Amino acid sequence: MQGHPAANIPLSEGQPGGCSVRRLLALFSWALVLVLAWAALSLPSHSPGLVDFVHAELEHSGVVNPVTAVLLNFRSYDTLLEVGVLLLAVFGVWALPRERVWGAPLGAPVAGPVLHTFVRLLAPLMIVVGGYLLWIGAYAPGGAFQGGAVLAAMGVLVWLSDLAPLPRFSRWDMRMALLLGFATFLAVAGGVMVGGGRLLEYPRLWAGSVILLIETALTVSIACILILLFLGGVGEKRRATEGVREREAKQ
Amino acid sequence: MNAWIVWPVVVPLAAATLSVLAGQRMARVIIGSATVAIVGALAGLTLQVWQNGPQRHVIGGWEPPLGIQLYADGLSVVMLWMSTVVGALIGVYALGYFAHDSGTTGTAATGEHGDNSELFWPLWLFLWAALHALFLSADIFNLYVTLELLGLAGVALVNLAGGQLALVAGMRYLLASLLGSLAYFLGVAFLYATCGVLDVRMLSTRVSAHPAVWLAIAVMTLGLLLKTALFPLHFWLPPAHANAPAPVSALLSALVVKASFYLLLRLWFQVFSVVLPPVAGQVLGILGVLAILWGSVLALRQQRLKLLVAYSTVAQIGYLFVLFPLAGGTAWGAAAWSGGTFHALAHACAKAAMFMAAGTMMAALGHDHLHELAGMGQRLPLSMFAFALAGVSLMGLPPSGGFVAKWLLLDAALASGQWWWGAVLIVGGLLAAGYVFLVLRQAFAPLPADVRYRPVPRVMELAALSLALLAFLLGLMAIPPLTLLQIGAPFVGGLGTEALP
Amino acid sequence: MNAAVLYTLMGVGLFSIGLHGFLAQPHLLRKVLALNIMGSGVFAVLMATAWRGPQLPPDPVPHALVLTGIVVAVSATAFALALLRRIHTATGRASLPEDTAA
Amino acid sequence: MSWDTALPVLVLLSSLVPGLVIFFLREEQSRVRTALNLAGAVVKIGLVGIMLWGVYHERHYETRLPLLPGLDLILRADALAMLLTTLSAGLWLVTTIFAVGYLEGSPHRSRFFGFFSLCVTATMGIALAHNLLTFFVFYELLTLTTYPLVIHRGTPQALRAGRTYLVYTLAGSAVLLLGIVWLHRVAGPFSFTQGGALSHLGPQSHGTLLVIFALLIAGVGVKAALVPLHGWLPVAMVAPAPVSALLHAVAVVKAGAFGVVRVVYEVFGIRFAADLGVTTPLALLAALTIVYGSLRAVVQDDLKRRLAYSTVSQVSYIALGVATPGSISSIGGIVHLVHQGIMKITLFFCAGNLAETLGIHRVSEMNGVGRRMPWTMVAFTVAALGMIGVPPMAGFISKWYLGVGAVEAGQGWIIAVLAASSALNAAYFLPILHTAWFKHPTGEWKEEHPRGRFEADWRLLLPSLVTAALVIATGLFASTVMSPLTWAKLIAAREYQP
Repeated sequence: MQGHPAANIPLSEGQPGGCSVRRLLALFSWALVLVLAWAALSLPSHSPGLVDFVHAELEHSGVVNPVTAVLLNFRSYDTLLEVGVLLLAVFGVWALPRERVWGAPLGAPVAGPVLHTFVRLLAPLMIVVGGYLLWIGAYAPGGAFQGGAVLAAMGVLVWLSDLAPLPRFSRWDMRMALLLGFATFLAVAGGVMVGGGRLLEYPRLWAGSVILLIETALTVSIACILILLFLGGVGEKRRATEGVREREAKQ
Repeated sequence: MNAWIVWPVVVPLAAATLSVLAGQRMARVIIGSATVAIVGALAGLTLQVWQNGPQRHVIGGWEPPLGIQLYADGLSVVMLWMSTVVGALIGVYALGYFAHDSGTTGTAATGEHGDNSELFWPLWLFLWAALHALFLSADIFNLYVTLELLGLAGVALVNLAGGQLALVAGMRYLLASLLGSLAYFLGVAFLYATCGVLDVRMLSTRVSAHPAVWLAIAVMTLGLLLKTALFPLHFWLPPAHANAPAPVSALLSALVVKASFYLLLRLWFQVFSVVLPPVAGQVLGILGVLAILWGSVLALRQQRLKLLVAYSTVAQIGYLFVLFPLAGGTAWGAAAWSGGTFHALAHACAKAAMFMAAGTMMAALGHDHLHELAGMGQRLPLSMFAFALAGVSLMGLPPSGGFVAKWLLLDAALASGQWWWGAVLIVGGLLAAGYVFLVLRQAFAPLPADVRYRPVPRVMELAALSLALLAFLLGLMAIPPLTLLQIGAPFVGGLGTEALP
Repeated sequence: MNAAVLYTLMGVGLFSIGLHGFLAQPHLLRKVLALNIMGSGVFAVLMATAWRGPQLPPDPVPHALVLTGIVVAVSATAFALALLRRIHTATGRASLPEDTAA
Repeated sequence: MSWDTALPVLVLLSSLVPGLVIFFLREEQSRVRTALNLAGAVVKIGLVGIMLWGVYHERHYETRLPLLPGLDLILRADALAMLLTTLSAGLWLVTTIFAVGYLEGSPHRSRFFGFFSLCVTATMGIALAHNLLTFFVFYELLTLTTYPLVIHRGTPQALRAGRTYLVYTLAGSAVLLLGIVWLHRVAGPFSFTQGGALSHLGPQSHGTLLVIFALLIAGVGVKAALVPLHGWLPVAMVAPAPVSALLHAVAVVKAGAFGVVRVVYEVFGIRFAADLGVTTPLALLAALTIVYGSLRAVVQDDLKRRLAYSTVSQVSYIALGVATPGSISSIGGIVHLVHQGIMKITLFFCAGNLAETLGIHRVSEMNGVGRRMPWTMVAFTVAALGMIGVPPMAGFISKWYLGVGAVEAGQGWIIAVLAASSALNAAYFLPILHTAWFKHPTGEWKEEHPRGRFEADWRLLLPSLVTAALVIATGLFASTVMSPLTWAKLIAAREYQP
């Protein structure tokens, strides 16, 4: 990788504390294990749980998969905020000082005809798999995050094998894609209140469709977010003034 | 429309999303209207709580334990007002701060500011939403998500400063924050395993003296103490708060540390109160005392203004924890409860004003070395005045909000017969006077002739002054918030100074 | 001793190992990894609570909580790694000053 | 809000509003500043006059504002309050005139006059406070507003003095706060009551009350400069002369002494305090302060330091009178509140006058100054003789009542203290008078200002002459209806009502 200093961070850096400190720490950790294990063993053998509540309401949730029902209906507020956390991570990465060196042709040295052909074959398949995962979420394990992750992996793969340039998220349409999931989710959450409903209270009959809509939007956004997180803020958001400042820095 | 309770969370989230999409000018309009909307919603919610008692909102129509509900009592409403008013004025300040900053980046004097200052706005809105979500949530797992939201937003904001110090401080803050959240999360897992519910109200009826519950209490408390930066877990706070951009320092010191404190209050007094032995409160109180002393002494020894203010935060957090040993009794519990929470409120206003004033001076001078601030009273009289007024509240002198808090806590300490807590409050006030006047005396020193000085936007000075005035005069309008705090409080009645039998 | 207890014990073990690593290792990357191990420990404890015996269906709520937790952990880890790279670029080190001095 | 409830607030606002406006004036707007100051002072005198008339005719002026649950901020014009408000309002006007002349052409005048007005506002609040909470609020505001005045010059010496001032006053107020909160815990909320508010408490709480009394007196004793809490007062002399005048005569020291009066008479009540056995220790402490302050004053060469130690001594006459049981002593103590103020402010005006006109700061530099500045020295002489207790000056009245009171109470040792103190007063004032009037000038004075029409700037001279005239008038006309003595008798009579 390009010989950039940040590309290889040696793992041996820093000296672990002195011998006595280490011993103390080890002692502490063992004590912690024992205390935690004691508490763990004291747990009731059958935790009461909420399974009965979930199954009692599952038919009204709009989906069959109970996990999806919890994630996108019963506890959809958690998921809404969780998407917020994802977005926040992206903003946080953007807010870091920009790194200049990790340039676009990162994938070039490893790219070759075998890889290219393989990725060309794989990419459409991954799109199908991602879509499938999104759809199956209503019935079986799967959903927006899983689908989005596969799509993001495809994006990274395509970029690493130098088949296509990175999308530029300073563009308005790419930002839309990035924010689409959260915006849709939020719009639904508040929109259902217009008729006097409560936050995130989907209309019972439409629950399935609403969930699918949200999940579709989320899949797109999560794919974008994961790609951006993979990049760690490289190659993004150049401002007009920046080139000037880089020249100044070089002088 | 009577569901005012959801908008303090939804509006800033929506505004954050829109502001990323919109251009710079449009973003200002969006943020301004969002602020107005939040204030309006909060006013509606306050009225509801005032008239009808605590408010609930069952999200999605799924009653707990299956679903999540929002819950607002007097404490939540007071905290919401705190974060809304302080947050909004910090926003006003930031307008001037970043305008001033971007006009002058590249000069060596300002230090290496990041070039991403427009990201302040969505991050600030996310932080706001996270605070509001935390103050309103009644579900321990949902609270975990809000904690993470808050922590990430806080760290991202610190990094906006961009320099080497800020990056390292941000990393330390991030690690501490994540460790705290994970400890809390482990507690959530244990509680779910024992009680089978996540709703705060239901939990309070199901917790029992069980090893797993004790462990959950221990790890959750430790995690939250780390996030609140109570001595000796405060190590991450001073560098993070001192090296962040001034509006961010204000946000973190004034509001973010209060969030985990609030959560601790909720858990201790509304969930775990039945199983907690009194000695536990004493332990927290002792840590609070140590924080007051340690933070104040270190504040006295600082050479940099912002570090001084940051160590003052470490000390002031200590006051909050004096509440715990005092809130045990019925006769004085209400005074301790009100005093502690009112202190959070007063400190939020005062500390934000202080960091803003310090930031203004730093922006004007290009540094914040304490011994080179001479004559700032003539250059930036409004900022110095704001600093002084905020300082009065930190010292706990009348008629400031800090005074009311100190009075109530002192009252509770004497009523409970534990006068030593009161003695600490008094000593802490004197130490605070020590470090505040360390700065203020510079205002009267003669102005050196050769100091480079850059004019700063007036709006920065005015925003700081408004908050400082609020902190100073909070004591004169203490009755409404104190009355609000009684709504849904674990201690009913008994507030006041009626004689002992 | 059933499967759930085993999972719980594994979870608390992972949590402790992670915490030990977090405290003992000065390298920031190791610290971030240690936090992830701790997180996995919590996930394991939570997953174990879903177990309701060999015949009954598992409790879906902990599954959902863990999924949410994973997403949060992913976000935090990605952010921490990006920050770590900037620190390494800016300071030439990948540890906090106080650990390097020790 | 009716006129009767608004009046106490208006009295405060008449100095608060000009003060706040003055902060925003530019340095060179001295005419506007002076006009605002004088207008405020005149309005205040008018309002206080109305209030005085009303209180004399048994009207009640009271304002309340809820501050804490169950505790209000109460401002109320009672007889004792009127004594201090009238004194402060009157002396504020003359001090303002003096300060305008004294500070002409010096920097930071807007800041100075801003805090100056706030300081008077705080003093008014202390005077009108009708419970301990209100008293404490304004007591602290006074600390905060006088600090900038003490360090006004910004020199390292001034900053050091400011630090000493803060250490003493803030520590004192911390102790005071503890006492107040504790007392509220023991006794519940109460207002100042003539004859005391605590006599209903049973003997089981007497031990606690003793401690609380000590805390309260220690708290107000710092500002009243009771030995050993007086250390800040001589150091604070670095402040400009008008500030010293204010500190010693109107505001800080007076606030402390006033606090002693309130605590002994209207919180504990003199009878209850005597039953508790706290009056004798207080009287002893006051006597010690009187003698110690005088002894220290004798050896000072710096004129303002000598006056400062004189203040330490003289203010404790008030505490002494208050702590001696018997209505006659009370009259002496209370009336000295006013008399000491008038006399001491005259002395400080004269000292400032000498410093500003001729650059004289030490007694040893005063040889023959009476010829160069006869009017100033006449005023100084009148006040000094008053301090010694020569009839018919104001000081004589105070000492007379204190002495007769001591006889009435059967406390012969107080007579001895008074005699010793008067001798010491003479020992440190008469040499000054001798030096000024009878010695020959040693050389040319360095004229700080060109000689005006009078011996000094009229704005410096007029205030000292006015207050000197008051020193004589309060003594000569002590038995007339509106004299301080009559008010003191009224207050004492109510305190000792059966």
